[in-house]
Amino acid sequence: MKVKVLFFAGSRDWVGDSEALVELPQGATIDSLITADELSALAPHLSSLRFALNEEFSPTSAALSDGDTVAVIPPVSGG
Amino acid sequence: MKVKVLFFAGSRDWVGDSEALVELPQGATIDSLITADELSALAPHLSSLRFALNEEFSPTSAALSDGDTVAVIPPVSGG
Amino acid sequence: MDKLLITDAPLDAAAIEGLVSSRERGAVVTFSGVVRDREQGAAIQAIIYEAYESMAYKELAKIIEGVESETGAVLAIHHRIGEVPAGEASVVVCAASAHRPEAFDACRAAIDLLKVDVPIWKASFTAVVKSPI
Amino acid sequence: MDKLLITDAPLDAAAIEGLVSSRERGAVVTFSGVVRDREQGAAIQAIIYEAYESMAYKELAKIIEGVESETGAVLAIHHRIGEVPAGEASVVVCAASAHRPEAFDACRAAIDLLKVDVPIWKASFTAVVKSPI
Repeated sequence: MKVKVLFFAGSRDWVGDSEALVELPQGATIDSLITADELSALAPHLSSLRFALNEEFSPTSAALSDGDTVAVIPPVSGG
Repeated sequence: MKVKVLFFAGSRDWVGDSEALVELPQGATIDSLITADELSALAPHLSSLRFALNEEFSPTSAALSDGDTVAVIPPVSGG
Repeated sequence: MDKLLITDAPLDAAAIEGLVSSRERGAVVTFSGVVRDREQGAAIQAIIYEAYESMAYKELAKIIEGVESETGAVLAIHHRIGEVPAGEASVVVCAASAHRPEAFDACRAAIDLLKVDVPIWKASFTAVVKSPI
Repeated sequence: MDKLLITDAPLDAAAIEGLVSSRERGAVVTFSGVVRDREQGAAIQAIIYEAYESMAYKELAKIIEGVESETGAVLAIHHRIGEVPAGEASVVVCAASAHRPEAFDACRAAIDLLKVDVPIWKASFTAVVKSPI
């Protein structure tokens, strides 16, 4: 299955792109997505990152489905 | 000595005037002023009233001097 | 325009905010007290406020001085007196600070103190009157 | 104008207050976050904000719904994105209620939650640059 990944703020700089399409095996979770090559640049920053699955904050244990969108959410600084 | 008394809000209605000039003996306090005839209409309301002496809130034990201004301050309702 | 004002003219919240906000004070909290169209269960058109004006200025100045020194925020307080129609502001309190907790605390403390210690009164109401036709 | 807005246009606090205040809701509390002219010790001219806009709308809607049902106040939140010059507001949160404690609580809760859960970022700063002449 394919999952679309969006990178915002600092995570976009680390990865060098604003999005990626990642091929994952059935049953993959956000935890498995994080280990994909396309996201390897995030490794040093994982403790500060949150993830959104289809526009909702989500635990990294969440199971993914084909066509899902995962967003990488660095600490927000709006306001 | 003479003391000027100002009546605001409800106290003006009870007394029927916005101010009075009250003649008092030397050594008079706000407590003694309250017993003057000109202020007798305030008697039923004393527990809710505060007094200002020369534009500062003041205890009723405060000693008065000739030319002082005492204001009768019903519960405020600004804002 | 002064940070502290008692006036019978309409209040302009944006202008009052301009008195305290700045490029160093990025958190601006404003309280507006708007005259409601009911008081004590009855429909009204306006509230008429009266003040012991000279003393009210002194009490408001004390509030501004005390709250500013406690919180580090900068405050402006404008109170309207005379007839204030329903839907218009009778009071605007504006606090600005570098960070928002101080601005919230200052604004709230100032309006709370104003409601206790400033000699201003709702003197009377003007009622809604149906016109004869 | 909607109670909830993410826009690249300047924010108008008075217009946003108008969305929530009414003759029944006499207490109006407004928080404006104004871009300061220094960030992390350096002089700046503007902050450029970016948003994950579709999700930011959802998170802001949750904040409004949650805080309104908790406090009974009515809320509007407008956030500016793109380049926001120093001295201009990046966010305005406005809460209106019949009584002031609820309006203060709602405004403060909403901006506190916004700062934690809404995917909007200060993406970069534009620095003060001296012109060559």
